Amino acid sequence: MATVRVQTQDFDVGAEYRALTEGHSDIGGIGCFIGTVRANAVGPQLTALTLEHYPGMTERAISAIVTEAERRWTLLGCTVIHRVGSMRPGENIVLVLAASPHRQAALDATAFLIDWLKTKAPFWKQEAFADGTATWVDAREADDAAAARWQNS
Amino acid sequence: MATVRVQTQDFDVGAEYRALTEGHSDIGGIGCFIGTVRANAVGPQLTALTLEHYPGMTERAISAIVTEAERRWTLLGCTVIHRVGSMRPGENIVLVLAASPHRQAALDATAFLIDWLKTKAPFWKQEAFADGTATWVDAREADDAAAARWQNS
Amino acid sequence: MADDARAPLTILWFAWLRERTGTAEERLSPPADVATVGALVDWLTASSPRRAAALQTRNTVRCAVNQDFAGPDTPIRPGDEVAFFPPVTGG
Amino acid sequence: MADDARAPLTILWFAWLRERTGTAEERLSPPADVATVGALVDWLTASSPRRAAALQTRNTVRCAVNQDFAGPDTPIRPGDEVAFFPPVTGG
Repeated sequence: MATVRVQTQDFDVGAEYRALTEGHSDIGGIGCFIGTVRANAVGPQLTALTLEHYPGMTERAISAIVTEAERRWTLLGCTVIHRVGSMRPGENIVLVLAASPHRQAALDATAFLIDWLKTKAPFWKQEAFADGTATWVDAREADDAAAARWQNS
Repeated sequence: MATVRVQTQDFDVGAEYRALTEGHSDIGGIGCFIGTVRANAVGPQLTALTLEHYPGMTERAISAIVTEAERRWTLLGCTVIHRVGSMRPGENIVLVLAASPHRQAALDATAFLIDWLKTKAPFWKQEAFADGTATWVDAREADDAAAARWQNS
Repeated sequence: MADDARAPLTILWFAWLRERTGTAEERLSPPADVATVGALVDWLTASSPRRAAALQTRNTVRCAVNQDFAGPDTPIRPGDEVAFFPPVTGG
Repeated sequence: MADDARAPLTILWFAWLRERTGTAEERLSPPADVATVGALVDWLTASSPRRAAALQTRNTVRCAVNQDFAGPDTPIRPGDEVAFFPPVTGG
């Protein structure tokens, strides 16, 4: 029911939406989130974002997050696609889609999936800049707080 | 910056996503919600959902809701498309897209836009069933509660 | 909306209110003392059984004056567009 | 994972830990009394300056044993796959 993919190539939001929903008349709402590479406003220009991951564990961790979402909400399908490798500013990084009979479940499951993906799946971002430097992105406390919202529900 | 349309024809999620995001490297996340016609599980089969609206006021009300979302969150663009006329089960009804530098703003703005659209824009749904009957859909208290969440923020 | 003191109101009916009145739009000129939405509802209710049927469950009837949501105390002026409809159910 | 008591551990290093160790993957056989993640971190730290550099800020180092997130008390058995990495930053 769920589609989980880790891939280097870009994804097609419209095609994934169709694949999830086509032929399903029991869906009432579909929530979606797309994360993209954001250019930086200050300092040397961001030229590339590289996503490293832990093959094997990544798919396992995402599947566990999806299973948890399916336990919490009535989902008629969901899609998680996370790119790895090198991406330029403006490119897509991650896609989450969650289909449910009900709007609130679709929206909540979408937020849950991206919040947990950010804090519980083994991906690491490295930024490369126009001045030749490269730095590993630090984990953000705000992301931990967003993920923790879902702990007690 | 915002795209607001009320139309009888279907929309293309992928095309709207591209139109919103193409050429923008300042976006970090895009939230999206699509509402669809859900078939009923009990009783005579739902054959069509007809959306009536108040031309003129509809566009005005949606634009006011979008303006309020832009006041509350840093949005780099948003899209609201609401269909009117007759639709069959499984068809798209409404599309909301919200692009922001930050994931949480994109997700919150998306939820806000659909919650307020459901309670503050002049649309009315009528369901037609296989037995020839037709009924106007009643407003749901849960929708009012969802919209009220945003009143104090 | 209009300055002409004798301009009629445009009354719009939507969804099941439209079905009860049998018309989507009509032009009416209530007496000058009908100066609020509440007074207009009273006057419409007294004016015909069909309009009375549309407006009878007042708690569930919503109103807009010149395309803005309105309450019983919202003023009505000649030439205004006044719409009556059920609670909205879009999205 | 493996039953063979002498099977080496597979140690994986990711992101800046990998840069510090200079290797992404190695096979190591610590003494039998290295039976938890915490003991393994101590042993690795003592085993080479590069591994010590990777593991020195213990609060920010995360671990997985056989591809499940693990803590200092998680048991380690011969043949296990043990990965060390920074807090995750995907999504």
